[in-house]
Amino acid sequence: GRFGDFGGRFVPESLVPACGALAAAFRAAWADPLFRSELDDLLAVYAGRPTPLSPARRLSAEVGIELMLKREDLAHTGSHKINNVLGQGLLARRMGKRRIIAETGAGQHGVAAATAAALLGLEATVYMGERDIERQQLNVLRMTTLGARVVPVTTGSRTLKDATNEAMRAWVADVDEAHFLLGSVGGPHPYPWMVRELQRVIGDEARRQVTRVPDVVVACVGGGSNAAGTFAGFADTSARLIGVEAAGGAAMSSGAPGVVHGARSMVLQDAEGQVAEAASIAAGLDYPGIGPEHAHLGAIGRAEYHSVKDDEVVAAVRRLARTEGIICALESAHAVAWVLREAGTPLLPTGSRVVLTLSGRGDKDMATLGAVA
Amino acid sequence: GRFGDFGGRFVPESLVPACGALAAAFRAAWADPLFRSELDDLLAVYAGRPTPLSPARRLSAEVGIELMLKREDLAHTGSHKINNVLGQGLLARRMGKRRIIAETGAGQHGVAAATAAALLGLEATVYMGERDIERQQLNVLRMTTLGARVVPVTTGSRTLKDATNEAMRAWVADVDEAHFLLGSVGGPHPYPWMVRELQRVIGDEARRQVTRVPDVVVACVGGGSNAAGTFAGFADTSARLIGVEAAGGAAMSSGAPGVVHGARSMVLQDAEGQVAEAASIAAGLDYPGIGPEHAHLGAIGRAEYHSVKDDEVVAAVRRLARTEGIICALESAHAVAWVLREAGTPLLPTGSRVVLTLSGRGDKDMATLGAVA
Amino acid sequence: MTENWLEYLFALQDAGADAIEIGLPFSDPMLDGATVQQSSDRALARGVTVAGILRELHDVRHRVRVPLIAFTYSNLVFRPGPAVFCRQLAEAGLRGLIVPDLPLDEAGEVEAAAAAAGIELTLLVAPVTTDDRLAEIAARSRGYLYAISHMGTTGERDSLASSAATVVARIKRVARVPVLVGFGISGVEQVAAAGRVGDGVVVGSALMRRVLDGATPQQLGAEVAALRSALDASDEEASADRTAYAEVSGDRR
Amino acid sequence: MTENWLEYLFALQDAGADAIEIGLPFSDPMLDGATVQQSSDRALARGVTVAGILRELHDVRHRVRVPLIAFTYSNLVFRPGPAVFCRQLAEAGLRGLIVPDLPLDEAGEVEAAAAAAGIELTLLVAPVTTDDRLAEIAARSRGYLYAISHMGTTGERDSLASSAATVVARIKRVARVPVLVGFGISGVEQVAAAGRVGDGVVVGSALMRRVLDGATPQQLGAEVAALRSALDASDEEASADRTAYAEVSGDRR
Repeated sequence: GRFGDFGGRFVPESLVPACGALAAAFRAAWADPLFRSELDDLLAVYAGRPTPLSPARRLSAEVGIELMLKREDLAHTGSHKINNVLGQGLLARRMGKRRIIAETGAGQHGVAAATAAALLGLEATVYMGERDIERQQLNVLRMTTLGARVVPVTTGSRTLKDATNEAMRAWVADVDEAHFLLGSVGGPHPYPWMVRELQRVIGDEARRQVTRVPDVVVACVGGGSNAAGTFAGFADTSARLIGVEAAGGAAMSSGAPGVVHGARSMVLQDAEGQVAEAASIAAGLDYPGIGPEHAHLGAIGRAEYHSVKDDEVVAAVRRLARTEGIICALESAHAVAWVLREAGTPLLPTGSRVVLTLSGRGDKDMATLGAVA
Repeated sequence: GRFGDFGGRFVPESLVPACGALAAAFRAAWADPLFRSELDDLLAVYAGRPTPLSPARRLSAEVGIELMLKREDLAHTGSHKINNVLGQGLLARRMGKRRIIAETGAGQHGVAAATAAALLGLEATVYMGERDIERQQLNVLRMTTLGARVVPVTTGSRTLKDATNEAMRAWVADVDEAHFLLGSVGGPHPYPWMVRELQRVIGDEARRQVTRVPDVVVACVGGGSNAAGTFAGFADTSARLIGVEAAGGAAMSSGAPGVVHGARSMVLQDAEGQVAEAASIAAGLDYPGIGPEHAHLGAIGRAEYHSVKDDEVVAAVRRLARTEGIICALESAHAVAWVLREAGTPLLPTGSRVVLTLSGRGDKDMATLGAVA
Repeated sequence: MTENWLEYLFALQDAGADAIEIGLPFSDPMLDGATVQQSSDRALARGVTVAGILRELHDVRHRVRVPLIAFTYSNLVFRPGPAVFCRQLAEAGLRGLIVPDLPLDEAGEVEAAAAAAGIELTLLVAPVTTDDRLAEIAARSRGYLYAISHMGTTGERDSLASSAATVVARIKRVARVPVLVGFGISGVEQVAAAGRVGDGVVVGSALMRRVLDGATPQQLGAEVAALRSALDASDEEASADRTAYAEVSGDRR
Repeated sequence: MTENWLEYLFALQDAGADAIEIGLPFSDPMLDGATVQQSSDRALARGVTVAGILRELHDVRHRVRVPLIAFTYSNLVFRPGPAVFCRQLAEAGLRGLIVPDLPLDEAGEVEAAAAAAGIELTLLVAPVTTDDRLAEIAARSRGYLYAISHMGTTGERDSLASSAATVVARIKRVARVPVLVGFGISGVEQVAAAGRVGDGVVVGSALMRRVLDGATPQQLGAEVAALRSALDASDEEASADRTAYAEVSGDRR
């Protein structure tokens, strides 16, 4: 739960015992071969793991690097979020919880959480900002079809940040029966650690799938769970680790240390500490914070964090679609956009071998993309 | 190309040489280990094969059978259609074609064809009925994002049947440069044979994934490519093979032998031979014909064909979503609906072991489903 | 337009058409362009049936002085069965049958049925047809040989495809029956050009579009007379007799 | 409402509040219910700042006769740094500080800074707090101990949670400072009930909603006076002194 100066457990006293119990339960489960094998089995026969590592042959030739795509877009529900929810779902059941509470931005985590709940026979309540509900109608319909209750959040910026506040409030009120199924590597301990461990399957698989260690490993970062999981597989290698943020939600480049949603990390905020509203075309990156481990990796220089703008992201989705036949999520396209912008520069020299995690597929973004056509 | 009394090559003289060349090219490619390994590689590292065979534990317990789901919904682009298009795409490139022409109903084949074209550097033109364009906006946006040209078809019923006519007309006009990338197991020889061979990976994988031969193998049938591919893996076993049609497009139950789109098969038609318009909530099954091999399997009694109604299908999507966390396509839900209706009856006795192919995912159908809420 | 399609037929006959093609409307005219598709859709939507067309032709058969040739798709032949279908054609006074989606390889049963009913089954040749196939088609086609002038569907085009001359020349080397040139021919210039290479010219969509646009039987007759003149003029330049072959919208009005 | 929040403060003071909580608005008030969220959103949207609130309090500090306690979230403390922040509070005349998302385990740095600046850092106890933690919280909390009456956010409820009595009883066994009962208490009956178990009652959202609904300082003062009476009445039934502790919307007007 502590990553250098970052992390911690800044929660109301009402949640302290629950966080402690969760940490203990996860530690025990993670060390339990039966739990691990049940999770591994679900990841394989239900979620479709391992996901492929696809060589992007045409795009590589065009930009002069060797680009390999870790295909989380092929995982069940369409993103890496399924890895985390299956783990936490099994854990919730093991802890005797009756229901789960989740927050969601783009809706990918909400869909994944609703999916895990349906699979495991748990009730699901998903908090989602009113603004995100408007721009991610498809995912709202998916969640309700899966039997989840989607609660619109009308406070603040009406996006992920506020949905997270509301989910934590809901957890306080039902801490015995409910598991708070947090979707990213933020929040109080044990979440940043637990979610990273549940997502490290991305990086561990990719590490096994490459023939030799890549020069660069790149992933998009909002809260940063797909990046954290990817980086975990390459942390002990010579690969450079690159996180790509939305220019309008770049907690690493434009933020300052702060405490939001239970952890100390980098946060977009004003001089007094009021949290700023992020602004990104990708609802999943429209978040002013970042997971504390990323803040730490950035502080110690193990990972670099860059940002790209909305128009670069839209162009990246289209270019990847037309060269590789893969429509990735706007979130994932941030990593692609960085590669397209930097290929051939000192940041990403010609000939570099790059593993890039495509965190999710872009079906959910077609309306957004259509509107900027 | 001949399946008993069915199949053949009822095409204009202008297309006869092209069909012949295609048959020869596919025969040669299919026997060429290099072609096979290139295709197998794409299926694995690009399309995400093998797809899992997921035990549907909660639904099985509820209905008293042992249900296993072959998860084509997890394949790249969201349906089994990718298997066929990658094979035909490689073949088109091998034959020196510059572009592909495709027809599409629900848009799944169109998206898959556009995907293969992008991946392989071919141009793509997709014909789609105006009515289907209206109800499958998401897939239209996906196709254009992939760089394909989508041509609305305004004749006849403005659905798949008419899109197929139009695609064949377009092929006649550009038979040297274009490959007609047909999406199902219909059309003139070699299509029904070629597409079944390209789809048999579904059944072959499932056969390897089951511990013993199931009692029943069930799949939805429009043109019937996912069913044909699934059945191919179990044809030489004792498993009963069940195809499930839409009640409003039940060529097997309600049709008569006829010649449409280049093959003799079962066709919904009037007494003089005018082809009827199908009517199904699932655009991909909204087709008055069926692949000739199915007509043959039905005629000789090797496979059984049943039909389900739209309301059973909608209920099946929802029930599967709430018990297993899988939102399947309306097409695939026909197979689920049949299982739900018949489980415990003499058609599907309690305790039966059932392999059911989920041909695709339901994201594309959320708007349709929302409208019947 | 609905009730008087037979008037168009007689107007064509009076204007000098040497043979008239009777299109029997099909729901899925795979080889036809937009004009025929629309016309077929409308006719079927109005309740036009094959049986009705044949009955009306039967009723006027004593006034018909030129060969009538049915043009339709395989399914309408196979649904009643080739034998029944060909007998129905013969009873209605038709002379021939053209089925564009019935290539040589699938034609056996219909050929036999046609022969038995006294119907000439005319086969089609495309620019891409190989010499071997051409020889067999020429041997088996009855009444005429139909040269598909270009790779594409029916429907008007700006000029006669260059492929037309080539394919017709190849056909004529082996043909034992007159060679008609069709697919997308319109206007006096194209008719004349087609007439110079073939033994006859099929003008289908161009005339049908005039009917769809509201031409009266008299106006259509005048058009065909003009085409007939153009064809006769081309005849003077060339060596063989020419046939004006017009398609009428029994099906496609 | 914007300009006169200090009038509410003095109205509360005049109505008999024993201490007044000054909410410093935060963009993400994780533990607050809808009333405080709305109020915070509006205040921030209007440009209210912590610096502004503290400056205004500083200007009137000679008129304040009751303890003022700041209530806000960790980020507002850590952003300037706990030492700077606590000094600013002290300079504005505040006596205490409550940070609901700063549990014992994370409180060390703020505790030290508060002590150094002469600010009492009051810690919170929840119904789920274990005995071990409770002992440590009781040992380290300054000024008061804040008993969270129920598991949930701030905001009015229909009745006092049954958990309130239990948690307060547990706290009082180890408390060395007065125990305030808060979270969701409103109306004379609940205040009286809470007063019977604790040493004081925090009434926050209920008063704030009255302000949001348009109550004048005088009207609010009358409400608090009524609550004060109820509390005093409950006092007569019980044994200990009671404290009426009202929250004012410096932040949340």
